[in-house]
Amino acid sequence: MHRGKAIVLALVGALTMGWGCQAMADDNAVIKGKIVFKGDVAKYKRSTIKTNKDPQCKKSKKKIGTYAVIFNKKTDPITVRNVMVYVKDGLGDRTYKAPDEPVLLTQFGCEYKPHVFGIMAGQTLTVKNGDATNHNIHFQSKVNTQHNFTQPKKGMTKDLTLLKEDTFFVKCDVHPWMGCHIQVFDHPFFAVTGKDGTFELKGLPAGKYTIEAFHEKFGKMSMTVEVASGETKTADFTYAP
Amino acid sequence: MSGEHHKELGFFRKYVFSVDHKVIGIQYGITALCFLFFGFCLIMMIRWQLAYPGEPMPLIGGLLERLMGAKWAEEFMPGGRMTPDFYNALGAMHGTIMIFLGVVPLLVGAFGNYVMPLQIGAPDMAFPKINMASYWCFAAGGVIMLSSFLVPGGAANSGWTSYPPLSAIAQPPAAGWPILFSGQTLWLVGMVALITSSLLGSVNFIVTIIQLRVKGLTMFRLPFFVWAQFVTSFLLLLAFPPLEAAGVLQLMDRVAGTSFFLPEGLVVSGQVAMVQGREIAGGGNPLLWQHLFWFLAHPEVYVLILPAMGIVAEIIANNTRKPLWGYRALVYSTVFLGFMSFIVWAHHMFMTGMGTSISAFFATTTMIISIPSVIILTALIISLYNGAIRFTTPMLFALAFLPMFAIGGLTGLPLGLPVSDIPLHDTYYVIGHFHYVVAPGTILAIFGGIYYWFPKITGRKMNDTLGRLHFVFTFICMNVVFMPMFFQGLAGVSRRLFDQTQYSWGAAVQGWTITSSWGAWMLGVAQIFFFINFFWSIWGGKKVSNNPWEATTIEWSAPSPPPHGNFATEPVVYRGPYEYSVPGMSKDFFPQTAVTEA
Amino acid sequence: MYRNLLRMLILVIGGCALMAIVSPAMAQDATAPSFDVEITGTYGPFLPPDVSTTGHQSDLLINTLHWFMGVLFVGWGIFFVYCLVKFRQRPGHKADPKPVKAKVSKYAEIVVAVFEAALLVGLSIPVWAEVKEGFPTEEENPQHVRVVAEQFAWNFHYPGPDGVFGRAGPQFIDMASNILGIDPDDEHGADDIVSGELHVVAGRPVIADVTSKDVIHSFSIPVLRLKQDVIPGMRIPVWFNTKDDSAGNYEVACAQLCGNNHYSMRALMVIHATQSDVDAWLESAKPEEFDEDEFD
Amino acid sequence: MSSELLPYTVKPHPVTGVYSGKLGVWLFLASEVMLFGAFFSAYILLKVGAPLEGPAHWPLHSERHMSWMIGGFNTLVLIISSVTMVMAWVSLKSGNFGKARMLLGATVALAVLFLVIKITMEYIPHWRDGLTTNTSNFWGIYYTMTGLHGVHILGGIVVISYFIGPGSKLWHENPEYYTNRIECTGLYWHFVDLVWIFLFPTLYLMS
Repeated sequence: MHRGKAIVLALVGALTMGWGCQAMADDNAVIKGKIVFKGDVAKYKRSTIKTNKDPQCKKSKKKIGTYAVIFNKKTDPITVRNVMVYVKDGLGDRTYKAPDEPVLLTQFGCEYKPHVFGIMAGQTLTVKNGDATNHNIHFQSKVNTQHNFTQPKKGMTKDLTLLKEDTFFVKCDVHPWMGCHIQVFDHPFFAVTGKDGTFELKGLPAGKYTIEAFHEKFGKMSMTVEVASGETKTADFTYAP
Repeated sequence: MSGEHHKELGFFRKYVFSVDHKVIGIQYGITALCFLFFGFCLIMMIRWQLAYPGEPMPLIGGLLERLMGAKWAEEFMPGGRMTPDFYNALGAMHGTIMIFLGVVPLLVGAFGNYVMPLQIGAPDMAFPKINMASYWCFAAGGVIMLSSFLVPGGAANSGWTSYPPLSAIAQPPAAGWPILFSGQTLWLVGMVALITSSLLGSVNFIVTIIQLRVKGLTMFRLPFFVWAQFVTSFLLLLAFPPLEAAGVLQLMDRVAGTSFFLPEGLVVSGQVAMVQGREIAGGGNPLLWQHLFWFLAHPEVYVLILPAMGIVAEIIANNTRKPLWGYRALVYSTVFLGFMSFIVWAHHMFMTGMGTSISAFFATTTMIISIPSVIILTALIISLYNGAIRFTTPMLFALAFLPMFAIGGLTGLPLGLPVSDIPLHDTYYVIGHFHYVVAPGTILAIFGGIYYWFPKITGRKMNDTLGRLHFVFTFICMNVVFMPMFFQGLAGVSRRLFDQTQYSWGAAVQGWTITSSWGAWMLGVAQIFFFINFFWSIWGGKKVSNNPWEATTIEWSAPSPPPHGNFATEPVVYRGPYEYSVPGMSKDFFPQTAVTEA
Repeated sequence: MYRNLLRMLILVIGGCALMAIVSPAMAQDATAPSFDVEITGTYGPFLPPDVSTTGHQSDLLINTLHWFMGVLFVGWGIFFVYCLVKFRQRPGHKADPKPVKAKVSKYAEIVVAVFEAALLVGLSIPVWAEVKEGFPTEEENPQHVRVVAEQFAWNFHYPGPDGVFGRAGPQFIDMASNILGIDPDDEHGADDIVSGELHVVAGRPVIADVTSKDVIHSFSIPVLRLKQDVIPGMRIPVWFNTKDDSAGNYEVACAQLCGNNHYSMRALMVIHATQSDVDAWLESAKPEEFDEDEFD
Repeated sequence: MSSELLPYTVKPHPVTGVYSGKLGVWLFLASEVMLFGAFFSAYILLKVGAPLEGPAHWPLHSERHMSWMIGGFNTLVLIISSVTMVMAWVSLKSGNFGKARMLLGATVALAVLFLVIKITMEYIPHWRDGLTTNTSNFWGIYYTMTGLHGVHILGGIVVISYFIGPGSKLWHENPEYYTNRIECTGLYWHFVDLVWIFLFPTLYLMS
């Protein structure tokens, strides 16, 4: 338990944006890897979303595309973006305090930024409207309150806290194409793949973990990884639909 | 009911849990006036958003933040600007409060309870304890409704009509809150309490009118007000249960996961067959609610207007110093109106995909029901002919009722014919139409009734100067509020729009909206005359005799205020209700209870 | 009493005038509708422009009714004011309790009833039958479109060149790429076009099937005098035709409270002068590939 | 409350021929008819409009797992309770309070038996079998209507128990008044039975 508390202290001191933490010397195991795609890339073409329902969308951003499947075609092998990787099991009964920094969810160009993200239970989520139009934010949460509110003006913000572990989709009912994916954790060990398709879970205590990858189209995948103190291990996932 | 107590009742039994119809009537009156004012405050807030969409509300915004706390303000009025959800909640609650907690309890609960037993010479209502239960059910329903403003997500915001599926999917309870604690669910629970209240009340009214009339008071010697209450009670008795059934069904949809009003293949916000985070089977019918709802809500319209006509008839007969013209025609029209009101409900649903034959049927019944309304109005106007009209304060309100109700009734015609209803349905034209019936119509009648019976209730008269000022400003402002709505409606502006300037036809008539809003705020200011007059007159008004208006009906032969049991000796009735200006008499009124000219 | 009446009259008129002067001064510039294009036609406090071939009938009914109401109201009003003045209480004047034999009122009521019946049978019922059930035949070459309402958007589904709508089901719905849930394996659906705008041709009748995904909406186009509640679980066909010279941009509204953003549930209807304009627009509305390198 | 009873509380009105309570109960029952009428109309509308297949379809008679035996037995229980109720009133009319009290007790016992059977032999097993309110609208309206009827039974139990217990004092003060009240309760009780007699074939027998 002592170690757990130490981690908490360290987290409180130095956590930024939920992931990435300056851990103490003996809590610095790292699991990293990439999300590889094997299959027919052409089957999952992105297409442009017609935003002409609301001319204000184009004023912020000229063109937006479908978001469900995004590949990083320049990496080798081809990797997948917007995959949430997180520790599913193995932390025991350690508890972690949520960082003070809020997570920012922006609506810009009638698109959510970021599209997939994690947040810790109790951490503040700031929802911001960056468009000169009316947005509606509809949480399809299962455990947490199903917030459903409107931000009619540019620059409006609203702070929320999500209190329990949950996985859900957020939608804008005014611009039906807008959606983003939120996962609420009670620990800070989660990451989302970006343009290079890699992830890194830092500052883990030594132990045996089940880590899971989640993609909104390709689904869930998990594997077990054991790390010793200070060790860095690689865990690559491959989606082959 | 068997209590043979001679001892003085304690404070609670006398004023709070009283079984005396007069105390209950006053309780109803005060509570309902408070609700009426509260409902009016809600609409004054709405009018700000309508006139100046998206602008922070001056004064009130800050005041509410103080009053309700920063958290509440952050959810409903961030920065003093109301959110669309809050706007919808205000609209829905304005309708509900005004109808179910304001006007009906005033007309039936307050005037009916206080005046009706006196007018039939009864010592009390037939079931005094049930009368008390009726009031407390009403109060409980009101408290439940109001408490919904405090739960997360706010009060019910699916319109006062609560059409499912919207009302079934709206406002899932917040995490950690019991399932009943969401605005719409509380609305339904509150409605069930209110329906129970009106059921108890209406049984009591009918039994009282049938059983407890004094000797000599035949049905055709009843004052028209009593007839109006009688028909109203039947409407309440028979029309409300279907809404109770509908309310229970919707409650099940919200709480128990049924899908009575939820069809198959529902996709809410991209989620298939998921409502409030719960999977549903589907297979229901959204129109079922509308049928059950309007089966109540159309008779409800007559519940709102008949007692008001009763009040106006009383005041007109008294102040023209002559009998009502066509008393029997009035009574028959009222009864016919009551019957017909049960078979016109679907004219609220012309736009739901109705075929020619069904729409023709309901259009026909609607046209038929307009005839008795025309007869009643005509009879009341002709009653003025050959009279000696006294312009007393209550008479001013009663007279104003006539043209206002005429506007309200006439503008119902284009809405009752399906074809002209197409462009006007669900626009401000509808709002203008029924507000002309209920606000400048019924509410003016209510004010008239308060000025008229105030001397009976307190033994004092309300101040005439203040009363006249109140009348003039109320009358002007009402018209400034509601007349522009017809133009907005013709222009095509839908009701319940958070920001009508989004549409070009809405932006074009925004000036009218602003006029209307200013009218509403002025109307609020004009009520100051009434408040001052009302409270000052209770203690400081001019003391008057038992029969200050020189009226004929029985209530004026009782002392003011009437003691427990109402009449010292049981009155006996010798003649009809409006024996004014009988030829050959020295006085121009001949009370129902007088044996000969005193 | 006269003086009192006079004083009151002055107050009434003065008050009204004051309000009328003050309130528009408080007016702000109304926010202009936010479409890229200019909305055609001028709008004001009376009925909006009518671009449909059937709308003049409901306008006729509305206008007739308002004249009728006006006559009745003025008639009542004159009698009312006459009574107030003539029969006011004053020294030497007494009420006469004998009921007047009012033949006029009886005749007036009969006239009202007959007039209402005439409007109902002569105008309302046949026009309703035409507007709601008189669908154009296939010879008249109507344009078919599906209208799918949802919180808070109108989706218009065009069948594409093959003229057949693709099969749709809730299980195929993807809010970003397949908002109506068109079966990707159905060949008829491949050329279908889904858009948030309604594009029609002047003078060509349109048959629209309206449905809803979630709650009750109301498909309302005031310039066409068209309104139809959209009930989930029901497919209701409506039809309309536009005047030959009606080309322009108009608004489609939702007229039934459907949730918090009901007020922003608005769509653009474009009436084109020729069919080729519509075809060109349909071509431009086809889905296109998104090149992430260019836009990310 | 004045020291005297209101007129026609006990004795019938010379013109209408009924005492006030009886008229009140009849009016109340008229309102109840509208309430259950609305539910039956809703039942018919939902049944007619239900999808023909899929999970939400209206279950066929054979799919309902409802035993007409249990329902029929319960019908019998309620009919007998109606009879005991009438007999109680008749005994009061002839001045036999002891017997009436016993018969009222029997009525309550039968009502409780009805609820026990309904809950233990139908609700609980059905719910365990996964036939819940959101299985389909048939089950939804089944639970709603029988539940509402159950609430009415419960109300009857409370009222009759009151007249057996604390309310029976009235018999010694004003026997006619007490008898009237039992008559009114009886009217209500027959109505509740009548509702069940409509519910039973609708839910158990019709396919």
